[in-house]
Amino acid sequence: MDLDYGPQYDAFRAEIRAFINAHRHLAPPSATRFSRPSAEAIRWQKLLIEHGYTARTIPAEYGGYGAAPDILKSRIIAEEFSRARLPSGLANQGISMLVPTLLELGTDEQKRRWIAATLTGEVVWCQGYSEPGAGSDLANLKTSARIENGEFVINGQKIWTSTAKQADMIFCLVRTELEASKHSGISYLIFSMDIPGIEVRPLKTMTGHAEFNETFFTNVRVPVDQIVGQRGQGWFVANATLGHERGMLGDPDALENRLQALIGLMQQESIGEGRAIDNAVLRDRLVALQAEVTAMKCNGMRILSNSLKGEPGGMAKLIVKLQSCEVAHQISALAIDAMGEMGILYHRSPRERDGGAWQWNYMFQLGLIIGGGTAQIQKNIIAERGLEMPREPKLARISDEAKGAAGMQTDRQGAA
Amino acid sequence: MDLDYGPQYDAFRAEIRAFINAHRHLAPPSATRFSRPSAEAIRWQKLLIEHGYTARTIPAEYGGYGAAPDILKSRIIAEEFSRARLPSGLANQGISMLVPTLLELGTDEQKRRWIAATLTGEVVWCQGYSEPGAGSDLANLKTSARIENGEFVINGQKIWTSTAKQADMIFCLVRTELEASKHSGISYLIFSMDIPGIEVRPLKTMTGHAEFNETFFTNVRVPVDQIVGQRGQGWFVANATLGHERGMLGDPDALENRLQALIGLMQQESIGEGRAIDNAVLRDRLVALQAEVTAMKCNGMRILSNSLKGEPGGMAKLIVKLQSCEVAHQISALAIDAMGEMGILYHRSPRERDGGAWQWNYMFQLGLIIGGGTAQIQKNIIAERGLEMPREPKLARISDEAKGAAGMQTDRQGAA
Amino acid sequence: MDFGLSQDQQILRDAVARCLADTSPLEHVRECAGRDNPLSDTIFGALHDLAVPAMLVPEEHGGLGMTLLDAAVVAEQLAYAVTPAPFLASVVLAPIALSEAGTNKQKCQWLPKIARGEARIGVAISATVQARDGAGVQFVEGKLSGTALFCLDFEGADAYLVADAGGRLHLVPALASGLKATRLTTIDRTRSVGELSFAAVETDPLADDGGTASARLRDAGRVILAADSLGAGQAMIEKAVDYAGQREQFGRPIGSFQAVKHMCAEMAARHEPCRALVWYAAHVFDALPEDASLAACHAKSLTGDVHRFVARTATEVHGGMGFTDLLGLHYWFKRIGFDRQVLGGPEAVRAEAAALQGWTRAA
Amino acid sequence: MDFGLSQDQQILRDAVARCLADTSPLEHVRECAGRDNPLSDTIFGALHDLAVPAMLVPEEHGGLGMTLLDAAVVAEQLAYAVTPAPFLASVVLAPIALSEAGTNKQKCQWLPKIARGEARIGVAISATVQARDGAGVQFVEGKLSGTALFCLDFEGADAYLVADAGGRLHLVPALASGLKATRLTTIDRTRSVGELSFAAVETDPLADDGGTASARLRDAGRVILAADSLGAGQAMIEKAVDYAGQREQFGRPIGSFQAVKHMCAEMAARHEPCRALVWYAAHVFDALPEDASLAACHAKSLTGDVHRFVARTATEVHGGMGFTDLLGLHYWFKRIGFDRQVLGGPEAVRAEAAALQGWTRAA
Repeated sequence: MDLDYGPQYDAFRAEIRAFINAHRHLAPPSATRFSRPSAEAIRWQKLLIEHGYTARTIPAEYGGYGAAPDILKSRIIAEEFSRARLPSGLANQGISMLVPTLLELGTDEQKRRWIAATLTGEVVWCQGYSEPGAGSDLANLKTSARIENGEFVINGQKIWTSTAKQADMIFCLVRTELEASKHSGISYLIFSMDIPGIEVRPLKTMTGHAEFNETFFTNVRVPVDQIVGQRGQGWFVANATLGHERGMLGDPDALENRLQALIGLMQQESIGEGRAIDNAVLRDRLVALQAEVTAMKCNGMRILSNSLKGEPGGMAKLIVKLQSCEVAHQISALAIDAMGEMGILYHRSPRERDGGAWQWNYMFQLGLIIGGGTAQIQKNIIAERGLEMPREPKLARISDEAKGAAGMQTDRQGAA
Repeated sequence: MDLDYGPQYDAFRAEIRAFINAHRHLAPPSATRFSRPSAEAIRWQKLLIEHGYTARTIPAEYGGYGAAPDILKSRIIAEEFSRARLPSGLANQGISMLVPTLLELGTDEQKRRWIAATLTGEVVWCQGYSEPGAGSDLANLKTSARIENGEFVINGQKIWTSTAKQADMIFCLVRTELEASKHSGISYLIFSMDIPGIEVRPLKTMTGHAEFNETFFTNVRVPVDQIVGQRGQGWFVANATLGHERGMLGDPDALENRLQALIGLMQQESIGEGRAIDNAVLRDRLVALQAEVTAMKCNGMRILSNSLKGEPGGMAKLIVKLQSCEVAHQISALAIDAMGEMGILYHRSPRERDGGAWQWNYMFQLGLIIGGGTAQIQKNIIAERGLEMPREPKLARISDEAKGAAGMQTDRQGAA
Repeated sequence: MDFGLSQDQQILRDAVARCLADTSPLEHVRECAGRDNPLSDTIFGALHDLAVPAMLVPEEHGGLGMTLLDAAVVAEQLAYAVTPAPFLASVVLAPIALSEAGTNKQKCQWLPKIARGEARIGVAISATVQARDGAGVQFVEGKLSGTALFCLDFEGADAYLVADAGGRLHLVPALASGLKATRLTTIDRTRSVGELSFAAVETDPLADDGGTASARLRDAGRVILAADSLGAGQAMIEKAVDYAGQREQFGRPIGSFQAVKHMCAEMAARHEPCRALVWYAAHVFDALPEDASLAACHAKSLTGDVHRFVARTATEVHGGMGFTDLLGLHYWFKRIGFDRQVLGGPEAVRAEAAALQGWTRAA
Repeated sequence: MDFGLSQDQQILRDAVARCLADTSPLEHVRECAGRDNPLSDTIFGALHDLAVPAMLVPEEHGGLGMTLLDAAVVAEQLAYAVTPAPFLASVVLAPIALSEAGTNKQKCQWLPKIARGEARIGVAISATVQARDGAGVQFVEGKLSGTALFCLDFEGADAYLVADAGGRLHLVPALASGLKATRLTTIDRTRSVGELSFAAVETDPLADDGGTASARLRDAGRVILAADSLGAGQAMIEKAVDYAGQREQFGRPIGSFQAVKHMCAEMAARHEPCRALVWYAAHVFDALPEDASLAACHAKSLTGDVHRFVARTATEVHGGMGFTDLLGLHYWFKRIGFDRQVLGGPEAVRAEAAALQGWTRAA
């Protein structure tokens, strides 16, 4: 056990701190969650790439910094920008999911054409994976692409396409081999959101905002070479990408920031003569959450160490998403309780605290827990992969007629 | 809404109080849970029957008091004896389950022979329903009775036979029609525990006590007329009895008594200069449990009123068992926490509180929650009967070979 | 002895339920929730046809002289239909306050109008529970100064009932000079709240009863909020069960999966006893006033916790669909959120319950 | 940077695990648990062969000079096998106390013997956490009077370390005149505790350090109890998963039912982060002493709550079989119950954590 990063890394950390002190005036204000990057944000992004604080390990020929992978340095960068409350570069699905996929499975031309432009924020992507009837099982997806005159002709519907309104491009899973078995009939296409036949409808959620969209495709024509990986291999291409998803690692810094904000809130919020933190019952819940957050931070360090050693993350990694979401939700719940009646103010009300962030978080985190059955899926993964428990009995016994009918039923429900 | 019982019932209540004042010196000390009734307890039981405070509605010809059913009077009796902390007569499975069954489905000879003797505590019964492999599904039971020379010859094993060591007699479900479908091959037999071939082995639980037994039958010979109801109808006979089970109604008085004991404990238990109840966090949990208990008491009154009007208990009734067990368990958990380190004393340790009752309850109530999958079954009942949710798909699809193999596997596990 | 609703109460419940099924469908709720003033005149009109505004007004003042249990029965239905209509303050609390502590003149002036649906009074007593942001109203030399937060049934009120720092209630016309009224918006767009700030405002005080009346209002308010939570929870459980019965996955309704079934059963098991407790708390408010405060605390805090669990779990059963706006499930979710916090969250209310029983040592 | 066990620690862990698999099978645990003195000489002998008693004794006194993290690694394995052996007080706390606050004479007298497994010291510091039943020991005119509850590793101790009311530690031989030692029995029959009553007993005090050493012992004790809880929880989860994979109902293993699977997943999700937290708390005890108390509080309170949940849920997965004595599952259940309460339950420990951070206002 050694919590020190060593002198080389301490120097690296000092260097980042110096950079932050010198440049923090250039940092863009925190962006609305799903907007296009501002000119300021793009300048900041380019500055960070230049110094190797983002896109660090992406080869220079594709617009990255070109450093050798160093998990600790990446970790230090994340820690320092989080501590300084500055954006550590753009974080969008194009960067977190498409770029790693192209690096791994794209053609050289695809890499050259898209990676640099994506990294700098000039091209914005959205993700087209989920469908109303295939929330918990991507293999179930129905959006189809038939070939006609050297083009894919796409019809169908995607949901939870978060940045579809702002995006220039989409990376999208479609079914190209209708007769193939579930997982092998899927292809991974990339195409412009400007093609005729694409309609984006905002999807309002319980938070009152439209953080997501539904995206409809009617005879959308895409050249056959706009495919990543082989035809029918899209499921595996996407899975390679899912592995890159940052969320899988959880973000202990984010959890720590929420906790610190909660502590601050409870020290400020007054109840009669006292403060919220002076209430023993609320304080007990606060300390309990602090222990949970500390545990998740330690768990994160453990995963990091395993990665450094090239060891698998194991159970420590499998539980991160489920547990982080739950702890984050509980932090918001306590904040609301600590505010008393003020806890329900929202929609830019007078006296609202922190711009309504606590209620927004409370609801959005619940969305993350349940979205597409996430908590249920996470529990299945933990049980089956982590604990090696038996899978649900195969459904092969259900007749194919029943399956067909069920599928339609599902569709109708999903679109309701 | 009317919480008053009315003058007639107030008078009845006054009469009971007078009786209690006059006779409380005759009441037996609270018995160990599973012992044979003492001579004192039998005298007390007879006194109560004579006054109509127990066996109240059982016809006088069978040894009861012979009053017309009056739910309110029964309720008042229960309330008053509970308040006075006196036993309101014998409570055993013979009285609560066998007697109602005989009254409904027994032959006249069976009624005359067994009811009075059971009521007075002269004959003690045990129940032979559960089996190791048939915990959550009585229809699965395997103890068999073949007919040979005008006798049933019984082989098999029962579990959770609580009073088997003390019992004179057993009422027992056995499979008499091996080839019949699951529910219709069962018969309800009553026989002496002195018959050769019966072996009772104490079943120790996590509490450290043997509150239950396992009972083994090896060629136990029982005359064919010792059957209640028709051959092959035992499943329905037993189900009629299960409806009589007191537990289904829950016992809000018991919950209230546990809560009062907890309040007393928390007022006595010192932590440094203060008392446990002065700790805001523990007190918050106490008040939360008080609200739960109050709700269960109100729910009990609601069920009572429904019965008075001849209306079904509905959801209010279906949830009682699950919810009462859980609240009782939580009461014990808080008591243990309030005692701090003293909370784990047990086995007649010096400084142990209340004879270790809190820990015993904590564990025993967990046993009630899980025993034979009770919580799971209760949840299924609430979902399927109360909320009319769809049942698990029928298992008819599983081949009979698979079923056979599974059954054996189950058995081996059960006996492990 | 009869622990349950009378036949009249059942008729009332069914009539209100039918009325709201007609007048408060989800589309109308959506429309109202999008407005600055969500309170629906159509619905209030229909409730008026059922004489709801007259419920708690004494008969001698043109009302029906009904009980808090009757009001709780109505509240449950209002929440079941996430009704954007004035009720808690204007139909329940104001008539109780005026009847119990109003001067004769106040009674004659206001109660008949309330009964006829012609006057609505907002109520601001939250400072008697917990003073936040330094809120509080001082009554000095016959005038009110300070701030009262969380005035209930705020929009369209003709007057406000406000508790001062001593707990005494005051009636202030909406147009009084020196009074500034500011809308507050909460997660729950089916209710209307606001804050009132007073700069030496003339007042018409109710009886100087040492806070008795405002304490009664707090009890009544908590019971009605608990009843509201009950109705919203009932709706959410039913919706979850319905959805689980229709939505299919892997070729069968998700409601046949054990995990989903058990989620629904756990909701029902925790929710159902709340119903009897709310009835009890409402009943003793009139029938056994000495038990009213404790019972109100129990009802408020238990429903607060149980229905937070129900709101989350029912949403989870709906999966992603529950998170979107499409089914409108969030209206009930937020109504429950509102009920939990207003007039004291569970922890605050339990602390009061402990104090009522002498369990809290003087510090 | 390496957050995890070193290779040496992994070797130690595996060696102890193997040793206990051989020497502490369930039959032996049952046998010991049935005795008045449950502590097993066989097991202690085997642990001694692995030099466990010498772990925390400094090298200059014949020990191995290992860290609390090493001890936590061993504690986890001891709990995994519900081992009835002395450890917390005699192997961990006593050497720490003597090293950090003992006189030179005390060190020379006791530490080598402890390292060789020839002396065992019980430790009674529970009054520094919460004084129950008026317990407490006064140090007046060079003599000890009063009562110390919950002396750990009680049976067979050659001497006891006791904290007085000022937090100063005292070494008292088991046979000291005026000392009365009484066995206490708990739900957990694999540990040994007792109470000590002193009637003007001669004492050999450790440094008068204002309670520093006893506070260190409290921290160390909490970390080791947390590690114990972790090991017991790990065993219970594994047992539940195994049982669910073997036990069949309706023709398939119950572990394939979603409801059972999710119960197991929830246990794992809450249990796994505890491991990293316990490692951290153990590590900082030696490496970052200023963070040690808070980390110990977090580890103790989080494992207390998480493993109460695990103990119950794992028992539920076993159904009726988990409630019986047949599989012995309750030994782990009770071990977790013991770990939760001793040296402060979760609420008490969290209150300390709040105070450490200045979150508690002087009353």
